[in-house]
Amino acid sequence: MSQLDVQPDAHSADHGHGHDHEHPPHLGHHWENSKQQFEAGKLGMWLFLATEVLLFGGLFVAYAVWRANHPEIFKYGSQYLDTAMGAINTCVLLLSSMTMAMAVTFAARGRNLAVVICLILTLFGAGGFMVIKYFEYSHKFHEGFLPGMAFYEQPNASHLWLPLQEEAQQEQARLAIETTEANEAFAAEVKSRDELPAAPVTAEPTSIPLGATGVTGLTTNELEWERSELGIFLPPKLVDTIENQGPMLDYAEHHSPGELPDLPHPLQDPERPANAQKFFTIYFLMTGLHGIHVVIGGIVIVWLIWLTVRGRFNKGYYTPIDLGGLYWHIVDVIWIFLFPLFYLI
Amino acid sequence: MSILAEATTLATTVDATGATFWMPEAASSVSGKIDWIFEFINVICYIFLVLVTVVLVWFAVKYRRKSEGQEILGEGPTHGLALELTWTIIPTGIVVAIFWVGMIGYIDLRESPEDSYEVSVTAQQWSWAFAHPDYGVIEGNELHVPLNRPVRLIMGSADVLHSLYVPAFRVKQDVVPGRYSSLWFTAIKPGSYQLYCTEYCGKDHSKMLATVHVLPEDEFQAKMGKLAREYEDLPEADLPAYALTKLYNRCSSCHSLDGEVRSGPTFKGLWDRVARGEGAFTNGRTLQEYMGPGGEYELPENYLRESILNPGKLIRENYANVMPNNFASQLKPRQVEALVLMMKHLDRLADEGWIDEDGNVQQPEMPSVNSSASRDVENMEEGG
Amino acid sequence: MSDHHDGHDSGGHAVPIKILAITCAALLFLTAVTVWVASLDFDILQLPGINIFIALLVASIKVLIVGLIFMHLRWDRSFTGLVFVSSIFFVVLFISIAITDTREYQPAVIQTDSEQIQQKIDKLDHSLDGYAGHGHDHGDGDDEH
Amino acid sequence: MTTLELNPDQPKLVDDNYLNHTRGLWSWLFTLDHKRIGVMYLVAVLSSFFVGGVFALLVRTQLLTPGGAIMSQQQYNQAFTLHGGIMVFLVIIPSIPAALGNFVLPIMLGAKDVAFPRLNLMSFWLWIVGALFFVGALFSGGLDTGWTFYTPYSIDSRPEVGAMGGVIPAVTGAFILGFASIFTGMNFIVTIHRLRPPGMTWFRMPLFLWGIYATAVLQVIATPVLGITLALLAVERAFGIGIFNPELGGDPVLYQHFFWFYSHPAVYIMILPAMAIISDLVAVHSHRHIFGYRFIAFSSIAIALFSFLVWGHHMFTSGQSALVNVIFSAITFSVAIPSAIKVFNWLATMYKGSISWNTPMLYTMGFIFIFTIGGLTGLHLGTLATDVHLHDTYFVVAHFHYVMMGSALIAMIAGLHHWWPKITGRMYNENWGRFGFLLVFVGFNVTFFSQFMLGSQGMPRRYATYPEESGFQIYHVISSVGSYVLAVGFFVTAGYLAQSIFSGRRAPANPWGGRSLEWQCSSPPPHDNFSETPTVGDCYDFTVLEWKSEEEGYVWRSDSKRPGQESPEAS
Ligand code: HEA
Ligand code: HEA
Ligand code: CUA
Ligand SMILES: [Cu+2]
Repeated sequence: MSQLDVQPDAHSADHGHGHDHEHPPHLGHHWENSKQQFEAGKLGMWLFLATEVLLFGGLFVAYAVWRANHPEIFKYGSQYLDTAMGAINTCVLLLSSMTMAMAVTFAARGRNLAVVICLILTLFGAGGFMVIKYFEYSHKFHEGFLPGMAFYEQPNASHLWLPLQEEAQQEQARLAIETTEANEAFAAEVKSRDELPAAPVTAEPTSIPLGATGVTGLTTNELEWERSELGIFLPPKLVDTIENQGPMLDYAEHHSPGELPDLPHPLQDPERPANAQKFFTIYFLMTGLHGIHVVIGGIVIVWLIWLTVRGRFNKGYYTPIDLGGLYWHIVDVIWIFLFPLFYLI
Repeated sequence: MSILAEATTLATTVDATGATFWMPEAASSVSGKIDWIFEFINVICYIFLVLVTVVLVWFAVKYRRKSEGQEILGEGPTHGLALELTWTIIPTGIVVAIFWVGMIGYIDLRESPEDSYEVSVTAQQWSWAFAHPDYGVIEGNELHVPLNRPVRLIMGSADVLHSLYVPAFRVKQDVVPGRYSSLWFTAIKPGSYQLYCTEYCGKDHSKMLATVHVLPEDEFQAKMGKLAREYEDLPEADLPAYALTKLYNRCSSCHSLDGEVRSGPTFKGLWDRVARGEGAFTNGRTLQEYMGPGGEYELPENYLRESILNPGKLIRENYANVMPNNFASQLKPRQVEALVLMMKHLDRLADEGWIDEDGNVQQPEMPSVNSSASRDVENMEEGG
Repeated sequence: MSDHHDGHDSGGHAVPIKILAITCAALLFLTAVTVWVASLDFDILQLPGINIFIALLVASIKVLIVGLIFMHLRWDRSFTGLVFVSSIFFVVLFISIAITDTREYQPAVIQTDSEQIQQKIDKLDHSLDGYAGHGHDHGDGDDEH
Repeated sequence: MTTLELNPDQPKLVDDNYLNHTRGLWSWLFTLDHKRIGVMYLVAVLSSFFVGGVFALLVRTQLLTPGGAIMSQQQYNQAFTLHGGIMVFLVIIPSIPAALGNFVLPIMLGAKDVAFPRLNLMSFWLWIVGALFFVGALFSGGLDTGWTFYTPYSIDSRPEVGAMGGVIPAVTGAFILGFASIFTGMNFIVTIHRLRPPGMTWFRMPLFLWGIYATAVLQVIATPVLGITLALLAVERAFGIGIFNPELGGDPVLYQHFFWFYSHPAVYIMILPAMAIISDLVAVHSHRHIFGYRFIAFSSIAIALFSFLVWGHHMFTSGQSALVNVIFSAITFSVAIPSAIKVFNWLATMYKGSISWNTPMLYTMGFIFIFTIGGLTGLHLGTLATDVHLHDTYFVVAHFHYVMMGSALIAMIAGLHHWWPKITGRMYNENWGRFGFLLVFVGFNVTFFSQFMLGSQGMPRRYATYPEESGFQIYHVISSVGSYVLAVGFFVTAGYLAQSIFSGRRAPANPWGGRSLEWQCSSPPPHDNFSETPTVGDCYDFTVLEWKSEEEGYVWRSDSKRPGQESPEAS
């Protein structure tokens, strides 16, 4: 090496950029050595985990704000979740986390067979979790505990603004539309003015919800548009199926006694708090996003198994296993919070 | 201290309307205070801007590199704690002062006096309705308020976000669907002031304008009395013109007068079509099936009336159910009548010059129709 | 801690299997604890929200354990820990300001049936009294597992 | 030996450089070389800037007359939405970090590449996909929500009164662009932490790296929140989940919290790299050691951290509670202090310097002037009482163009000129450069200073038309004329830069006299960045350099000692 390579702060001179030391196949050309590459990968992974935390963080904020302002919705909704299932799933994830950590340990010791076994066990954990989740979800779907509009009811007073004092206004509105006399009077008035032939007035009194000012709940038309927007993502057949399932109104028929013995179905429950559907919305959003992560985690594990079987790792290099493990643990960490927040209210 | 003095002088150099170099005319009790804060910050900004610019230009010129070959001497310090502290602490002090002044001013803006005169405001795409519960008056896109009396607006939105802004009063507040927001001001100068919607609310956001008329107390009372009886007092013959000039502005963003297709059917020729029972609905039936003796609507008038008050009932083909269905609570029966008559007599109104070729309402000129009442209204506003 | 490496090239840390097993046992135990605590009724203490507080506390402890042992934070550079902690910090910051604000402006929000809400919660609590398995009974929650 | 040995400061004029190391379109599109990725980003960003600029000119032209000169309301709404959206998401956020930063960061650091070259390439391709989605919104129904996507307008899909159909494609695009930005940020943090060669200590890094580092922290922490916000928005629009939609019990103000939690830090994602560029340029072109290195470095970090605490200042009139308003107003001002520190340190750097009046330095001085105005008007907006009057008027428009266009983008252009010789290996024509600067500077100030006056007089923003009697027209006309001057300025700039690629003088390794490591490699740099291992020293000590007219560039001074050497290297 030339004199130029001497760095002012370098404690040893052999840290130059020369290629004069061993360069294993897994090592990128811009790295000094495996350790540097590993540490960089690890830091990168942690930064990625931080972004995952903040991604979920948004949903936690939504949850926290709604719960702080409307505890009743959460109290009500969580009864319909099965704590036992949640608890079992928690245990499944914890155990799989352990097997994952064991895989890393074995990898560090170079025992690849043990690594494969641990990874397969972890994969079972991921699969088990998803199977249980599938049962939970399908049960919810089946009973119509759906996110979004499922239980939405047009609020009677709603947010919609009534400009005058409510009573006076209702009175006025009633006068304006509802009474047959008004209709008759109107016709008479107009007739007298324009000498059109008189005719008996039989117009039916109409009744519209007074609060329903401006934009109302989902009208047929709006559903049409909703549908068209769904169409961007889903094939029309699926959209139709979704739309035609409706809010599972025939719950009563399929209701299987013994599952939730004392609980009436929300749609038939007069005690249901306003906006109860929100609990299920947030539930599905958060556990759904988490579920996606579990699936991705599963795919990563399969990939790791494949690499291990192909003998890509050894004592000195097993970075992907370590990083994949970190990812798997964050999936666990998030579930650790989700479980009490939804099931243990 | 000199900064303060200067700020005060600047803020007080106003023209007759209360406008300064930066600010528009000032017409509310808080305007002066806000302008003062604004100028106070301005003065600080001027000082720092001048400082920075002068130093920048001075150094750039003084230390200009004469030629590339000039030797690099490396003079001047590379750090200096005293300097760093100076330019940390001084700005800190200044921003604390600015924050404080601004916060005090803001608290004044938020806390409305006890005895305010209350007006209910409904914002919807793209018009304003102002209701005076005390007088049973609802105005569209115009707001009359008393002079020198605190006025509190309680606002709600029927659809999306809007924001009520009167520059001359220096007040602004978003109108949020799903909740009430409020705003108060005391107008201190009679006159008419522009009101804007300043939260983007869709296509015609920039047309969602209104005017605030500030009237002395007695005129205000008289005006309210008049508005309350306006429709009742109006001669029958003036009803169509009245509807056209006073009510149609809240329909205009969706219903044209010249045949142009907007969100709703055009009013042009509407009467004839309805009278002939033309037109189909989204439910697959035609108007014909509803009209005539024994039908749901005996007369075209009944159909039109219901279309105003309960627009969601029957939706015309190729149109969507977008019309607000709260007009029942905002229009008096006689106003509905006036609107129906307006649609009926649109051709006559056009002949008389109320509507120009492009379908615009010619409000200022009041041609042949004997509209004493409306003219009074105009006079009143000018007098105000 | 950053220099606590066991020396092989890749630089990871091999945590003994025994420690991992103990950790997992502790986590499972804490899970049981939190399920059990959730089924208790703290009404006598007059502390609203005590259940959720305990549940979150236990969850935080669990996360701490997972982070320190399974995720090797205990043996890592402290900067990695900082990354993790600060991400959580920003979420907490966001939550606290958002809650503060939404609570402050609640009075302006148009409630559909606010007077009835409290009644409903009360009623709900009572109706759940006899129902085991959903975390609101006075029983010992034995049917959880 | 060869002359190279005689003159070790001047690296070999390698004929094999990153531009011609491999050939063919493929070798560019799927390159892992950070320099090529940077160049591709640069091309992409500049093209987007022209598209955004064309929309800006449409906006300005429309406002020449009160009734609107050229467009319908709805077209105007789309024009400003796409203008804002393109400029923010496609141009200014990736401009400095992803384009220039990618190019120079590893070289400045003395590394061969960024930590994760594949991730880097993926970031670029995500950008492309995101951009296609975003602009695709125009063709899938149009986008007219404003760049803020405020609910409930943006989730109202009724054709006549609600937002147009492009919302979902656009938020999908912005979501993807967000991940492009996150990956860039992650990559840079890891690169700076783990790829600093020995000798490159934290406080030896050029200030550019500090600024990029602070930016990267923001990108990693804030951007995921944008992701989830937009995802929620899309789900809300498609399925009606009732989180932001008041009709279903949702809360539109909560949406604004979500949006600004990202988007306020985002404005510092734009300005921090700009300040980073300026910190380096002001020293290099003043040929003078930077003043207050540590203060500038730490103020970047301080800005990054404070910026997470002030998002609510965009919501003073939104219905946010008075208590939270006051808190946010107070914290907002805290960001002004580190900014002030930077401005004063830059000025102090010029003191007793030897200031070249070349194009990069002119842009740098332009930046300091414009940023001072833009930042100071931030004070009017941060003050509660005045923001009530100024919010959502052209005052805000003027403020953010002063800081985004006039500062962030101008800094980017300064950096572009500064590194142009390094990137392309060619010198542009200095006189045209100065002329271009003049047009841009004058045009810019004419365009946007008039908007301050418009705003404080009460002209609301996002208005396709304005009342005739308001008296706003004259200001609008001035502003529009200014924007045409600006356009000519950019046209000129694009012209001489393009010309230089084809017939520009060959650039020396170090045309300006910079000392950070990128000036130690040839222009353009070789594939692996350094044919010789560079030497790390005090990158702001310019006294060791001297002008060499044969090279038309700076070289190591014959009588000065190089770091790491015992005695001056005699040649
Ligand atoms: C690059 C982008 C950028 C930057 C750097 C800034 C910097 C600042 N901004 Fe700006 N801002 C935007 C981009 C930016 N902003 C955008 C895009 C919007 C509108 C978004 C939308 O609604 O569409 C906006 C809107 C906006 C608002 C909301 C206005 C409203 O909608 O009502 C506010 C309010 O507080 C604000 C404040 C500030 C402040 C205090 C700073 C400070 O950081 C400035 C600090 C700098 C200085 C102060 C100057 C230098 C200092 C000196 C010369 C020394 C003297 C200083 C003192 C005495 C203090 N900005
Ligand atoms: C970095 C960000 C950035 C930049 C650089 C700009 C640049 C410009 N902006 Fe932009 N602007 C925003 C970000 C930006 N803007 C944002 C975020 C909004 C808010 C949007 C919203 O409300 O949602 C906004 C809104 C906005 C408005 C307000 C619209 C309204 O509220 O109604 C206006 C009005 O004047 C405007 C004008 C301009 C002009 C004249 C330029 C000029 O500086 C542009 C100059 C550039 C060019 C002129 C390009 C050069 C082009 C040519 C030379 C043509 C040649 C063509 C080819 C060679 C193909 N902008
Ligand atoms: Cu209503 Cu803008
Ligand atoms: Cu901001």
